[in-house]
Parts: sequence; C-alpha cells; structure tokens
Amino acid sequence: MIEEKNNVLCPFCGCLCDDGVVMVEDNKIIGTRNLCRIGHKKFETSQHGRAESPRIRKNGKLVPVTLEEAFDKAAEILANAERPLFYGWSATSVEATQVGCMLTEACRGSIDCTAAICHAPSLEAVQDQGAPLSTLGEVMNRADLIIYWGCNPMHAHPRHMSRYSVYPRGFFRRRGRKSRTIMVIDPRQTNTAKLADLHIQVSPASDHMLVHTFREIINSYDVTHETVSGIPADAIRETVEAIGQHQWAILFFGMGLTQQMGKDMNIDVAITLMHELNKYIGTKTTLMPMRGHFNVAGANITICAETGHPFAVDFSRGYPRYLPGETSAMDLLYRGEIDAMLNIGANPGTSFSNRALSHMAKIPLINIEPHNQQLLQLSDVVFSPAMVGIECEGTAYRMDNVPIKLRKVVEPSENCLPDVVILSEILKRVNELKGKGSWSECWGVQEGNGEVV
Amino acid sequence: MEKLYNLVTREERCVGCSNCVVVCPVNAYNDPAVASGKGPEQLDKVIMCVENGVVKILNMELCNGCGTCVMECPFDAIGLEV
Amino acid sequence: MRMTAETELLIKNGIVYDPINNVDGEVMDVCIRGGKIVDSVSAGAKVIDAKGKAVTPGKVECHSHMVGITPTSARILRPEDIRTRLNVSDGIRRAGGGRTVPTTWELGYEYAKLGFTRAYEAAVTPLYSREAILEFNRYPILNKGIFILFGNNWFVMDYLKSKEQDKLTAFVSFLLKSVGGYAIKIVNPGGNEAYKWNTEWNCHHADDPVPYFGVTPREIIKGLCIANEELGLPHSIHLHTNALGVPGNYEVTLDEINTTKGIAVGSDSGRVQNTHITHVQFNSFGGDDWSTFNSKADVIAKYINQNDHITADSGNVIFGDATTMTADSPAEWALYKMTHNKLISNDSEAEDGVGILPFLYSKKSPVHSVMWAIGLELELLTDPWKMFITTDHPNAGVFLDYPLIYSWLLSEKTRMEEAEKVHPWALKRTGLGGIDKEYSFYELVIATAAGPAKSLGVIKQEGHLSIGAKANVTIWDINPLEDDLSRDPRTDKFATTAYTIKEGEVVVKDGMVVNVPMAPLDVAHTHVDYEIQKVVEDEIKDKFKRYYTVQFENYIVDPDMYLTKADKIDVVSGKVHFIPCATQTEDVIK
Amino acid sequence: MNEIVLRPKDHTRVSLEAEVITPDNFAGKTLEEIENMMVYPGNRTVQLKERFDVSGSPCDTADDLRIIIDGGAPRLKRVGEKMSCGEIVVRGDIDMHIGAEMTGGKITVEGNADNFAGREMHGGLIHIKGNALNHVGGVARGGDKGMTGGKIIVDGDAGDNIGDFMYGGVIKIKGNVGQAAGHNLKGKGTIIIGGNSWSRVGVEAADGTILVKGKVHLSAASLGYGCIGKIVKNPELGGEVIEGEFYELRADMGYKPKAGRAKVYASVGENEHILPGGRTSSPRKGDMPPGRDMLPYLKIYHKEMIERK
Repeated sequence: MIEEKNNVLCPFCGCLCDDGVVMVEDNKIIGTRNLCRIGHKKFETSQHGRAESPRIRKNGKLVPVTLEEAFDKAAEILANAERPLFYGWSATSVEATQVGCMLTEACRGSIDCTAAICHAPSLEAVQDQGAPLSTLGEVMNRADLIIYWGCNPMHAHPRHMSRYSVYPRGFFRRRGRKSRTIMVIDPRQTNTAKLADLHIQVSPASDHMLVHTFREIINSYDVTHETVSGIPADAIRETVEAIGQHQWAILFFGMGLTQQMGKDMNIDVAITLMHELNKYIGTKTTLMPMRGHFNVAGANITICAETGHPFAVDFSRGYPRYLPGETSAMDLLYRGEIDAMLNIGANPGTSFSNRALSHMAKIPLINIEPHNQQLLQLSDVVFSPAMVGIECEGTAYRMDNVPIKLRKVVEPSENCLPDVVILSEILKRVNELKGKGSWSECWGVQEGNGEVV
Repeated sequence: MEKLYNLVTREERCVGCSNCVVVCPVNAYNDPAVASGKGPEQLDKVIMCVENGVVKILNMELCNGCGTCVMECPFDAIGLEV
Repeated sequence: MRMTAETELLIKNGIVYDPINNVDGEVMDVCIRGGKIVDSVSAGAKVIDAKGKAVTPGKVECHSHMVGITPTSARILRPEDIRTRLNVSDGIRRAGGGRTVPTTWELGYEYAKLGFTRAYEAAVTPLYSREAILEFNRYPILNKGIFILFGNNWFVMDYLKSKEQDKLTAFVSFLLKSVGGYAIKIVNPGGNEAYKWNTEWNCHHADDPVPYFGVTPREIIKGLCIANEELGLPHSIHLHTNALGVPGNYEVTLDEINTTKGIAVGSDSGRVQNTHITHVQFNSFGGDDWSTFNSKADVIAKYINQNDHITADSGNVIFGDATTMTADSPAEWALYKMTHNKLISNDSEAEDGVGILPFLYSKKSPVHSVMWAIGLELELLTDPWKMFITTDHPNAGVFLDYPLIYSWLLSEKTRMEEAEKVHPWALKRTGLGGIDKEYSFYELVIATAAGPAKSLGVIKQEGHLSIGAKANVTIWDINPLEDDLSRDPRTDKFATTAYTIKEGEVVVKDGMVVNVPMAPLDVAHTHVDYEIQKVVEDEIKDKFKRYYTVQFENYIVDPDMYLTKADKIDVVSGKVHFIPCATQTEDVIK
Repeated sequence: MNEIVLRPKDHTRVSLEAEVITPDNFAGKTLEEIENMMVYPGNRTVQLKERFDVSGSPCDTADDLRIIIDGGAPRLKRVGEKMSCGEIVVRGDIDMHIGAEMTGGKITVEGNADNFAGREMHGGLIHIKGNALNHVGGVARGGDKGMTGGKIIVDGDAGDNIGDFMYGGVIKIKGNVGQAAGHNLKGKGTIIIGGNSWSRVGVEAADGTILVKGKVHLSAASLGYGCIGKIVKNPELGGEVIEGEFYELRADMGYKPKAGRAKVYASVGENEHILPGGRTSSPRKGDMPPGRDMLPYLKIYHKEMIERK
C-alpha cells in the first residue's frame, strides 16, 4: 500500500526545499509532490542503475568484490600516497565530511570541496571584505527589492523564487509579488529576466565596470562616459535612485559574477557596494551566493570548523595550510602533484578541465558514487554508498548556512553502506597501516611557533 | 452556470517551479502554507499542485479565470483556453 | 585507561582550596572512585603526589564564543588568524591552531590545559543551534551547554505585546527543549530587530520601543526573567544590556539590571541571582563622548555588591589582536564605521542577528587603555562570588591569555608596571591607581571555579570537592602558602596545570593532553501544564507555516541523532533532577 | 664570497618544500650538517643529500655566503624564505614562494619563477630574469599586509595580482602583466610595468603609484573615467626617472579612510582609448579583448606548463 512521507528534504540544489512529499510502496519510490522537476528526478531515478557491491578495477575492468577487500585496497592506496587529494564533500552529509577531515589528517593529504570551481571566489572575497548576510526567511518577510545578478534561478534553483524571494507573502510583504521589485542583471534574456520588472542587459564580462559605476554614483563622483558596459550612464543613475527608494534589498549572485574574468574581484567590489548602500543610501542591503549543491555550504562550514579553513586545506606538513593558488584541487591536479585521489559527493568527470582529468587517469582514484557517472572510467575502486537524504540520514546546510536534518525515505540495498560508515572503515584501516604512532613524530614544528605558514 | 474557460497545462514545458501554485490568489486564500511559498497541505481546497515534478490541476471548479498564473509562468506551461 | 566503576585515584597531601566548603589551603587527601569524590580509597589506588601543590575544583568558563555559526563564520573570515598558532597532530591531539578563532578540537585541548572542565557557548540563534550541537559533539574533554538567544525573537515580542506571560513561559520551555538549549540569553533586547530594518536603527535605552512590535527592552528583560523563574531553569537569564560600547552607557546598565530586582528565584539549583549581566566592562562607560570618556566601574561595582539578585562576568580587555563577534549587530556596525575592517553581519529570520569584525586593542590608544583599567577595577571592587573572570573570548581578548589577568589581579606591582606602559588615561580617567587590593589564591578560585559553578546552577554535582561531587580536579604547580604571589604571580605556572582530572580520568599532565574523553552536552527540559503548552504549540505551528522558511518538524533538533551524548536536566516544579545521558563517555573515533 | 653549490638530482613531480635553503641557515655549518638538513616532499621527510649534490665551501657569517642552485629546480618551493642577508643564485627555473617574507639579501633567478615570488617581502632584492607567474610580491590569502619593502625586478612577463595588498617597496616588470596589478595597494608601494597591462589595474587601491608604459586594457570604470588630471612628463618613481609622457589617472576611489590617493600613470602614446568617448566604451566590446588573441598571462601558463613535463 502507498505510504506518504511528509516534510522530506530534496537533496539536490542549494534551496534544500523541506516540504517535499514522497510516495513509497514496499521500498520503491513511486512519485513525489511539491518538489520541482530536478528534485523529482533525483528521487525517481535514485533506485535505478545502482551497483550492488563495491568494484575494483582488475586488468582494465571493474570487477565486483566484497566490502572488506574494497576497504583494504582503498586504505592501502591512501596510506602509501605521498600527496593524496580528498575532493567532493558537497553531495554528502556533514557527518561524512567530519570523518573525511580526520582521514585527510591521517593520510596527511589535502582536502577540497566543489566550491573550488563554484563559489570559492565568493569565500575569498568575504575574506577580504566581510559581507552583509541574512537568511532566506528575512528575504521572505522583509525584502522589497530582489536583485538576481549573474544567476538564473528558473533553471538552476526552480523553486527559489516561489518559496523564498519573490512570490511568498511575508510578514511585512503581505501582497507577495506585488509588494516587491525584481531586478535581473544578465547579458542573456533568461527566463528569470522575463519575470523581472527591470532587466539590465549588461555586455558580457564587464559586470565589474558596472559595479564600479554604481559605487561611483553613490560616492558622488560623476560618470564621464555616456555608456558604461553597454548601459547608458543615466539609466544607471536611475537604477541607483530606484534602489534608494526601497527599504530592504537582497543581491543574489551566481556563476555569472564568480566564474567571470576577475573571479573574486567582482565579488569584492559587489560586497563593497553593499556596505556603501547600507552606509550612504540607507537601504538595508544583504547578499547571498546561490550555492549549487545541496550541502556545499555544509562542506565549507564543516571543513572550516574541523581544520580552520573553508576549502583547499593541505595537511602535508602535519598542520592545516590554506593558500588558493597552491593548495586547491585544481592547482595540484594541474601541476600533476597528486598521486592518489578520493572523490565523494561530486562529479569531476563533467566539471574538471581536460588537463586535470588526464592526470587523474594516471593515478589510483577511489570513487564513492551511487550511480554510473563519467568518472567511473577513471576510477580504480568504486563504492556504491546509500544515498544521503534518500536512503540514510544526515545533516545538510542550505544556501544561507541554515542546517537541516535530511530524512530517510527508503531502505538501502544490503551492500550499500552510508558514507560515514565507509569513510570510518577506511580511516580505521589507514590508522592500522600507518601504525598508531606514525604520525606522532613531530616534523620539527612544535606547538605555538607561529612563523610557519 | 457552465464555465466559459478552462485551465490547460503543457507538462512537457513545466519545470515544476510552482510559481503558479503560490501566486494564485485562490490557493493563497484557502491554504496559508501555499500563501508563504510552501507546498499545499489541503489538496481539496487548492486548484493545482506540483506532482511528479510537473503542474497538475486538482480542482478546476475553484478557478475564477483571473490568469495570474499564466502571467507568472516564464515557460507558458499553463494557459487559459476558452 | 577507561573510566570503570572501580578505578581509584588518590591525591596525596595537596593544598586543597574548596570555597563552597570554605576550605582555604588545608593540606588533605582527595580520594576519587568511579568518577566521583569519595571519602576513602583502597590501597590499590593510583597515587598522585600533590605535595606542595594547590588542588582546586575544575574551572568553569561561563561566557565564551566557541561553536555555532558565529565562530565558524569568523574562522572563514580570518584565515590569517590560524597561521599565528599552528599545532601538528601528535597521535592524541588533532592538528589545528588559531588564536582568536581556534578550531573546535583546539579549543577543548587548550581549555583543559588551563584547568577548565566545563564551558558554555554564549550566544546561539535557535535556527542555527543544530550546527552548534554538531560542533560541540566534536569538542573534547569539557562539559558543555548552549545559551539560546531570546532577546529579539518575534514570538517573545508578540506575547509580550499582548501581555500573555504564561504563553511566553510555555514558549520558552518549548524552544529550549526543542533546540537543545541550557539557558536564556538576551542580547541588546530589541536593538537587533531594529538593525534588521536599517543599519543605523537601534534601541538605545531601556524604554526605546522596537519598530512595529512597540515592546520596550525593559518589558523584554522583565518578561523573560519571570519566565525563567517560573520555569525554574538552573541558570538565570544571561543579559547583554543595550548601548554596549557607547560612552555614558552605565546608566542604561543600572536601569536595566534594576528592572529584575524584585523577582524571586524559582530554582533550587543553588544559584542566588535572577540575572547574570555579561562582559560588564563594555557596559560601565562614563562621559558623554570619547573625549570625556571615563570609568564608572565603581558605581556598577557598588550596585552589584549591594544587590544579591545580580552576578556578572568582567570581560577584561587584553591588548593585541582580537575578533569581536556578538549578536549585537548595531554595535558591530558602529565599530565598522570607525575602523573599516572586514565586517560580517548575518540576520536570521524572526530571531537574532550577529556581527563579526577583526579588532586591534593597542596600548597607545587612550580608550582601549581605559577599557583595560575598567575591567580590572570591576574585579577588584566587587565580591568575587559575584564577579567572574572572562574576556568574552574572543571579543575583548583570548582565553589563552587568562594567566595575564590573574597576574594583574594577584600582584599590584605587575598591574602598575602594565599601567605605565599603556596610555596615561588608564590611571587618570579611572580609579585603578587608588586600588591596592590584591586577590588571594582563594579568591581567584572563587572567581573562576566555585562562583561560576554556583551561578550556572551546576553546584550540585561539581565546582567543589565534597563527597559525591564529580571528580573534576585541577592540580597546580603553585604553592600559595609559601610562594608570594604578589611579588611574582607566576603566569607561566597558571598557563598549564600540572594535572587536570576530568571525572576521575587524568586528561592533562604537565601541559600535555594525554587523554581525550567526550563529555556530554547539558539540555534543560522544563515542564509547563498541558493546555497552555497545547495552545502555544498550535500557535507556533501556525506562525511557522506563515513566516518561517523551515518546516516546524524540521526545526526541532532530533534528540536521537544529535543529542546522543546530552545530559538531561529535568526541572519539575523548581526541583532540578540531573539525568545523565544513556551512553558512557566512550572514546571518539580514533 | 664563499659559495655552496646544490645540484638538484632526481626531482619528482611532487614539489619539494625547502625553506631551510637560506644563507642564515647554512652559515656556520659544515657540509655534513647541511646535507643532513630536512626537506619535505609531499608528506614525506627527506634529507638534503638525497635530492641535491652538496659541494662548496661553507663559512660562518651569512652575509658573505652565496648559495648556487646549479640547474633548473621547477619543483623546489620556499627557497630563501625569511632570509636576512647573503645571496642565492638559481641557474634555471624555481617554484613558488621564492624569497617569501625575506628581510634582506639578494636572490637572482635566471629562469622562470612560479606564483607568490617575494610574498610578504620586507627588504632585499629579487631579480627574476625569466617570467614570473601570479601574486608577485603578493599576500597570503586573508592577510591585510602584502609586500612592505625591498625590490623585485622581473625581466620577462608576469601574471595576475602583482603586488596585491602592497604596503611599500618597488616592483619593476619589464614585460607584460596580467590583470589587477596593484590590487588593494594600501601603502606607498610602486609598481612599474614596461609592457601592456590587462584590465583592472589598481582596483581598490588606496595609495601608492602604478606606471604602465604600454597599453592599459580598460575595465576599472573609475580608472577609465576618473579625472584625467594632467599629463606628466618624466615622472620620478621608485628612485629613478622614467622618460615619456603619461596620463595621471585616479585609481579606484575606494571608500576606505585614506582612499583615492592612488595614482596610475598610463603612457599617452598607446592609451587614447581611456579618454571619455574612447573606443572601448562601445557597448559591444566591454572588457573582452579586441581580438581573440592569446591573453598575455595565458601565454605564460602554457609555455611554463609545456616545458615542465
């Protein structure tokens, strides 16, 4: 008989919608309600094409093996590696990331999450300028100006506008869509732009110029050129005045600003603009990055609480080090320094550069991935875990860093263990291989002498 | 009195963003959860909801044909047909 | 070695200091069995020779920002801070580092080395309490608890606006139980809600109404204090008054702590006060602006000495780099306009906000020097049972520098040497020059161990060495009877304990962490009669449906997933029952 | 000048962290002691003699000791870190953090250097004859003070973020430069660029001066539209006079307390597009390069990467 599970969290995008309803009949997912098309697809196809047991590559072919053998092989690869990399952590639970940090420290490798190729520039900009942040509820209850800059929620976060920012009736915005102004700044006429009141079609790759012009007008400098990045200067002046008329504004930004030329400088300048709007114009403005994966914010926060830095942390000298440009996953792979890699909760097969993938093909690669994804051709040890949020519980962080508990909807198949258990087993074996004390000889760095970077 | 119009959905275009569900004044009036963006709880008092990722009409008789949902759907996956 | 029922420990002829039992430096033995202090021990017990060493109960940290969204956002903000102090993992300790915002593991080790066995996280927004609990589960050795922010909560202000005190009490009981909190924390009541509208708005004094809700901070403080006493919570309300860091704010402080004067204490947890005012150094400023800035520590100290319904913690300033992080976002915005350092401010829906900003306290600055003097003046003029030593870590300073504060309190000579090095205002604008009082070792133990334990309502099980108490004992390589602490206050000896014993298990030995047990988190479970709870819960569910973006069922912290290591403090009609968590304190995954 | 010669042998792809290779460490030590010093490839610890052939004559005082790394060491990091005197000569390429946080002495690199050359430097001289990559004279992420003194000369091209969060000292680059030269330039630092500079020059700079002899690709709006105060002839910068006429532009006005005093000198000959109504302010172009020719710093990347097999 059909059983309806309520308040199920959708483990896909940064919205982490927690009002999903999933219909289950004797451990089979039949349908969902309230979830968008992407969320529905994740639940619907979660039980298709799943490997029954771990697989190891033997002379070119992935052969199913027992759990014990797979754990031993994985631990042996990681324990002997000179420069292992632990990548991913964005589509798994926070508890797994905590064990992952201990595993990285035990193997003295480097840990990085998918933010390195997504919102790392936002985190770097926060480290230079700080940021005025808020939660999504504040946006629903107070915001009367929503700015989407360089992101397209109708495609990437379908329920974002209807659940949090534009259509809900908030405490102080009782008329919902009518009590809010929507502004979209995007070179393309996207579907989000169709719903906007004002669409600023900036010319590609010159958002930095536009933000600077906003700041110039606010700091009462005159704009000498008549068109800036494709927009007439007086149109920009009207926009700034329009922003000034509102009480509470929120800037959502995505890959359009972070992965453009200038990377973290675009966000640096956008945050300075937010501070100046708060200071000079008096409109309370806040900022929120549209995080992609459902737990990338959780990965950043957990790695930061455990090791002190949000991503790209290197333990090769025994203590945590953070220097994007030297220790992030892309730098290490691009220079070919990595000699063993563990990937969990991410799909580098589609998102890494060819140069990095060509190096990953040469090194032993452990992949914890339920489905058959592109990275399978390169991986040597493949675990098929229980999917977080569908087959096992865990905690995930929404795009505004609010932690919510993921629910278990169906039972996993017999050989599929949760990520936490897989990583703890590997950690136990790595400790044995390394010998309890192997990491206890201090490498000449005593506690408290701070001169070491 | 027989209705002069009919709500039509084109499921292949729908993304399941539930803009139409939330913006519809009838849904918002009948179910406070929908008024604040969440999924409907009383399915009998709501005109449409998102099921299996796409929009699905539940109670056609509640609709008064104001067309707000048609305006707010960027993929025009929902329409009014006379 | 695992803590089993019959492991025994004997601390031979140490110099024992136990203020609760007025033991001031008597040479006695302390026997420990099964994690509790007992009267006698068999011959086979392990012996620690504490001859010529001071034996004191474990210290209690009553106010510090360690876990939750605030410190972790500060860790993201300040990668340069962790580079100042780096530790390699040595098998037992995990790698980590950091000074103002250390990693969670590092905090546990360093606090245990300073002799602390219990610590409380000072400000957590209920929406983010799941993160604080997740990080506390990774916080070794110390017992822990969380203060939940109520000062700007929409539900609280709604019930106060409609004058329904019993519904407010039921709501407080529900929220503390459902998000794993221990005590009520009020920060800048009303001011953060005003800040959420505009960065310049704030509630500047006790009768300044909150926009839309129309409730004044005085009503918020009074309402929450009555709710706290009706529920009989182990700790009183933890109050951070309005107008922090503004010259002339001592009047606001006096006015706000006067409002809760008549309310009777409703709990038998051993506490006397019904209000605990926190980091009071920031709130005893005199003068009208920064040029006429002076200290009003004597007025505040006199008030606290005369009234028993108040305890406080000092919040001393320590010169050097610090990271100000507080839920008082208007104060952080004012700091931001002054210094232009990088500011993170985060407003959470229908609850409180937070502000984080790096800050440098310099000896050359007249204002910082006066703040340094105010902190010391408060401690020297107030009864140590009512004024505990903290630096509101890391707002005014870092907990690693506590021995520096002890040296300034123990020896007037060191204090005056430091006063010479700082700006002359420190002596001109405050009364520090005229005070020649010096703390004795006994008073120091009161202000760091017995006092906070009593004020926080845990005096029944720890904070003293009488029979049946938890065996949280610290042994110092200091002999207060012979060594003249006023001549040489031995800051290095205070920096690490000779032994820290946590429930009968030696955790720190000569400054090295030797054992890492996981201690439980305290959660306060209070009971309200059923109908009020039913009515309030329905109202909460309806409000959640309309004005929150998290479902009501997903808001409540699931006990069997997060609070597996939580001690339940059950309060039934004012009586406090302590129910230890089911699982023994087993080791963390090594 | 006593010399110690280190000849690199069998360097693997994993970079070797050798912050012990500084004249201060080598002074007063015999050859055996130097050979037994620890260097750190990946998470291993290896003695110096396993990766270098050590020869030469040690001496007691550091300031007349010269360390020669004979041959290319493209995977040798943190050489000359925190050195205060003496000299290091690298006959070939070198990896990251060359001369980081150094307070004195001289480093010459005859090949190319990787990122973070001269990071958070306080004094001394670094002369790179080949190309340098990003963050020359830069800052470790999150810090608020980059290079505070000393001099860096790069004969070839350089990458992005030259001298970010710079507080003092001089950076002279003869070739082209990537984007954001002088990003967040806080103190009296001076950057002299011989070739072209990519966009975002002097963005968020509060003080200090940047001189670009070649073409400045436009992006920072304030730069392009700031008041073109005057044309300066032969400005005197970094202790030397530079011939030629330069527009004196106001770099990013920033709102920081001592903001708006940063100056950017762009040569008159090649930068007429900066003037109001100039060519690149046309709507279509924006910040994209005129043609799809290889971006200057990408050229550096590929050349380095191909050689570094």
